[in-house]
Amino acid sequence: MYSDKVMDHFNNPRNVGEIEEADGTGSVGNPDCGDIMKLTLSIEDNKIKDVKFKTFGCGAAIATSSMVTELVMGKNIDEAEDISNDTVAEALDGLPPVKMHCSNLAADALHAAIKDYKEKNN
Amino acid sequence: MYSDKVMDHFNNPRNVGEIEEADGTGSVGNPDCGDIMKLTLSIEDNKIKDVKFKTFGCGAAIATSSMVTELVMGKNIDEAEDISNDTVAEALDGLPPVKMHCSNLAADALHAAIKDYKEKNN
Amino acid sequence: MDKIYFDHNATTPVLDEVFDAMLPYLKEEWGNPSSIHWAGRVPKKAVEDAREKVAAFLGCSPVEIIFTSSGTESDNLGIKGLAYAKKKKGNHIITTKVEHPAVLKTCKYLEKEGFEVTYLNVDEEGMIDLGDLKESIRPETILITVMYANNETGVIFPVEEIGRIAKEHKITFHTDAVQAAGKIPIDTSSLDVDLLTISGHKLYAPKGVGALFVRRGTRLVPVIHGGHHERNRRGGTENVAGIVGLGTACEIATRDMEKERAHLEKITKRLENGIIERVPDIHINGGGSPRLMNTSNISFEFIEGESILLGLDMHQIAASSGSACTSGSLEPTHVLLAMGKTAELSHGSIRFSLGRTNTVDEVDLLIDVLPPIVERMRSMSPLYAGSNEPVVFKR
Amino acid sequence: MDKIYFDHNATTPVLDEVFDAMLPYLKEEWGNPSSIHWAGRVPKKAVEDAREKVAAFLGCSPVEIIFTSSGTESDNLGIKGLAYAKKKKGNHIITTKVEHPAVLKTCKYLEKEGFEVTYLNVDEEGMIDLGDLKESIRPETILITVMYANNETGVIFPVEEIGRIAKEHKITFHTDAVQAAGKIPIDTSSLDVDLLTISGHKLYAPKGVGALFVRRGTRLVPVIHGGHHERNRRGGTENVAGIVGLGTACEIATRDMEKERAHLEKITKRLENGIIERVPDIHINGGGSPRLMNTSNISFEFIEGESILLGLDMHQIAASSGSACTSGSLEPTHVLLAMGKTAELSHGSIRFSLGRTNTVDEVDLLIDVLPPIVERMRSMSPLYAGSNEPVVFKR
Ligand SMILES: Cc1ncc(COP(=O)(O)O)c(C=O)c1O
Ligand SMILES: Cc1ncc(COP(=O)(O)O)c(C=O)c1O
Repeated sequence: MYSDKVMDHFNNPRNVGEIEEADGTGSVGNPDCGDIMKLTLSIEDNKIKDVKFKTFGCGAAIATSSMVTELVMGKNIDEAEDISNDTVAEALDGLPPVKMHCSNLAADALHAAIKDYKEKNN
Repeated sequence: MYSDKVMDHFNNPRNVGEIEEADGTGSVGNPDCGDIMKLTLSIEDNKIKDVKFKTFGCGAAIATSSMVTELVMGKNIDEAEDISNDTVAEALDGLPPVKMHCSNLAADALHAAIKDYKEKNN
Repeated sequence: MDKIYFDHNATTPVLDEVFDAMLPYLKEEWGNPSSIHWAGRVPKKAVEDAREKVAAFLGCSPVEIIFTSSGTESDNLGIKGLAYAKKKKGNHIITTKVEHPAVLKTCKYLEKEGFEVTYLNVDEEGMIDLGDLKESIRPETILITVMYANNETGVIFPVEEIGRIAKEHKITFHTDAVQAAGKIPIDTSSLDVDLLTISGHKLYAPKGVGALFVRRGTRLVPVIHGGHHERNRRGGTENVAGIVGLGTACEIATRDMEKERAHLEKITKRLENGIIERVPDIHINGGGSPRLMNTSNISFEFIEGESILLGLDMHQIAASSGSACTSGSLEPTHVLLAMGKTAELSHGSIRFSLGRTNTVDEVDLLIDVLPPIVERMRSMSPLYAGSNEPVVFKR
Repeated sequence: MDKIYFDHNATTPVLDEVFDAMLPYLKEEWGNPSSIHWAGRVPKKAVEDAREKVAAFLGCSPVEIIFTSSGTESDNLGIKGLAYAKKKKGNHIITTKVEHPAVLKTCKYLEKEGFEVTYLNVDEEGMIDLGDLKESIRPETILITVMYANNETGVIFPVEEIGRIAKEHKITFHTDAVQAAGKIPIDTSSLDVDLLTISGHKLYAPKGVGALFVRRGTRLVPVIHGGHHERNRRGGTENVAGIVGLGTACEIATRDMEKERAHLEKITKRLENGIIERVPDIHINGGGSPRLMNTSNISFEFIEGESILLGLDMHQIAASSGSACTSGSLEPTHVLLAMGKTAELSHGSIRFSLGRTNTVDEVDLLIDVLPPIVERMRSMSPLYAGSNEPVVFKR
């Protein structure tokens, strides 16, 4: 069902956890759909210094969370904002069709965290 | 599908043919149903001296025709009148259910022939 | 004495190649294709591979194939599914008098449910008239369902033209291709057909599996409601082994069709011509129409079909008959009656339908044993001219 | 590493004995049971023998058995067939919220067609209330359809009492016994049930075959219209091999049931108790109700079912989940939601359903590997209490 890349990220998820006193926090999803992601950022000079996630969800949800942290680590905010859910799915060599919409929220969590950071620093 | 007895009568039908100048003739059935029987009798002193049949129809129709001629040969008319389609089917060790009504007309042909005889001799 | 089977339009053997392909799915790969764990993976892939093979066979995309349990179910889904989906647009359906019961009984049912059905006549050669078809079209016509080839006579209908007419009038076109599939090429990509039925056991796959081609964009109300199988259009855990069998059979049919056609054409012609030469008072039903090259339907005057079949059965030869006595109904075959044949001739019809393993020798044996059987039955028949006083019925 | 299968409510392997019985009908005996010649005789007898075996298994007469292509089709035929046959008498149907989609989707469809359906609630243990049932009966109620045992939780419904209530009110009673069949004894002769569904692939027969018990005198409108098969109630050439497989599986189930029940009860208890002992924050769904002895449905707080299944799959262990992500739908299982569980708990449920070949060793392996998987998933969960700042959603 899942690509090898998805299974790799599911089995060895990168950057699990929560950054204490994060510069930005994004929580998306809801329990009815079975996917909840919380992403925390540490940002310095507009650059993402650190990123961590916690996810309640299926294999795709966990893998996309892990993948998005890998994609944005070290990027500056503008670049990170360009990342979409599709970018994440592509980076994982695709997701099963049924997962494309419901479990592919990691970029949303990222954007929510960046928004949170911007609001705090306005 | 058919009992051995039916197949025996189908393969070796008894008394096939037509009695010329028959004392009684009975024709029953109709082509829509796919079964037509013609039975001819030669009668002396109220006794069936000879009986012959011709039948257009399926295996059951041919076997019942043959069987009824065997059953009545030598019988007197009263006895012959007691023979029903069920008697014929039983004598053949039964017929498939679907054949019980459509192809089991031989006794009807017999009764028609007896009736014909009685009318002629009244 | 070897058994001889001339009844391939009734059913076909499962080819060894087909059986071999199915085997794993009755043994180690028994998982449910809906399962996400290891047990489901191989069966799921097998179903999708089979879908690709069926799609290749019919010239369509795999998403246009729905697997069902039979040709009958496919016909029901195609016809009822479309009728209910379009009932707001209209309630009129056009079909023919010579369809298989899977279509006719479905249409009869829809009549009870408020639909109106036109049953097109056929001529004495079993062919419909396209003029009739056009005239029967109404503004409220939502569906035309006309078979690709007739199961009893083998007559091939002009589905290309029918499709063109249907398309012109924006009417959905379903065709029951159960008998055509595997015998003549079918290409949905060049036909204006929206729904097309095939059945496994008529093309060397097992019984219990069929498929329906559903052109993209054609909406159907399911006939069997349930889980998310077959893109929500047919509930029920998939008959994986059967589906794999159908896929493999379609692959083989694609591969072997040309060779088989030539062979079947040759031996079927030999059979028909042999009978014509040796048995008087017969009629080749549909002989004046384009026919499937494997089917020869012959009426023998004065005698009844089942009794001929029983005679052939003594020689271990299997064929079938339009006789009511062989069908569980009380009516002789509606197909020959629709062609204007009398009840006697309908009752007295035999269908020989040949298949890939039949040989010239088998055909020659038939031609030898059949004439005396017919002769014997005629000698017993009260309708036969040789009879003293043939029975004549008023109609 | 050996594969371990704890998903027998999804499907079961085909037993060797069953396969061996089917084999001839995929090989030399491929004839059509409707054929009157030699090729049809053995298949026809095989279908009728199978019918007798299924009838013996269910305590009824062979004429009361209709073969279909699946449990789903049987449910459709029982429910729609009865509803349409009785629609002049009334338009109200009673069912439960926890039926299989084969029943629920059929009822939803009938609602669109003008029928009214009452969906009975279940309590937090997955059990219906007979008082509710009685209160929901109306003069126009024509059908009660309540499953024998639930596929997700294993909860066994009081079909005896339901039957009695139905009979008192002269209402037809259908029960979906797909999960009960083969696990607990079913005896239609002592139950007031009119229609009862079983499915082959849940009791060690192949996929693609099911049956419907139809008590004598119960009128049904066919769902699949066609030829004279199954006493005019289900058209389509019979899946002979599948039917033979179902017959043999029923014979084996009758023979082995007592022994298997004891074995399954023992190992399923061991599994459930083992998990209870080793994993905190879990819920045994339906644990307070009578349950099938092979089914244990457990919700793991804070985590989602599919991810647990993937973790188990790494160990080649197969089970299933009420997670939406495993079903092709977007909703978590309706069964647990109906029991009042939160969406999280429904998403986080795993169903272990054991079968005849499972062993104590397999159970012990599961009990060893499961706790670390749960622990790992929880450590990643934003809902877990161990989390700094657990996410709380307003509902
Ligand atoms: C309770 C119940 N009813 C009906 C079905 C459907 O049976 P089938 O898979 O044979 O269509 C199933 C299984 O999926 C089931 O568990
Ligand atoms: C033309 C035609 N349509 C439909 C069917 C029904 O197919 P099945 O036997 O798979 O139900 C048949 C065969 O019986 C057929 O010949």
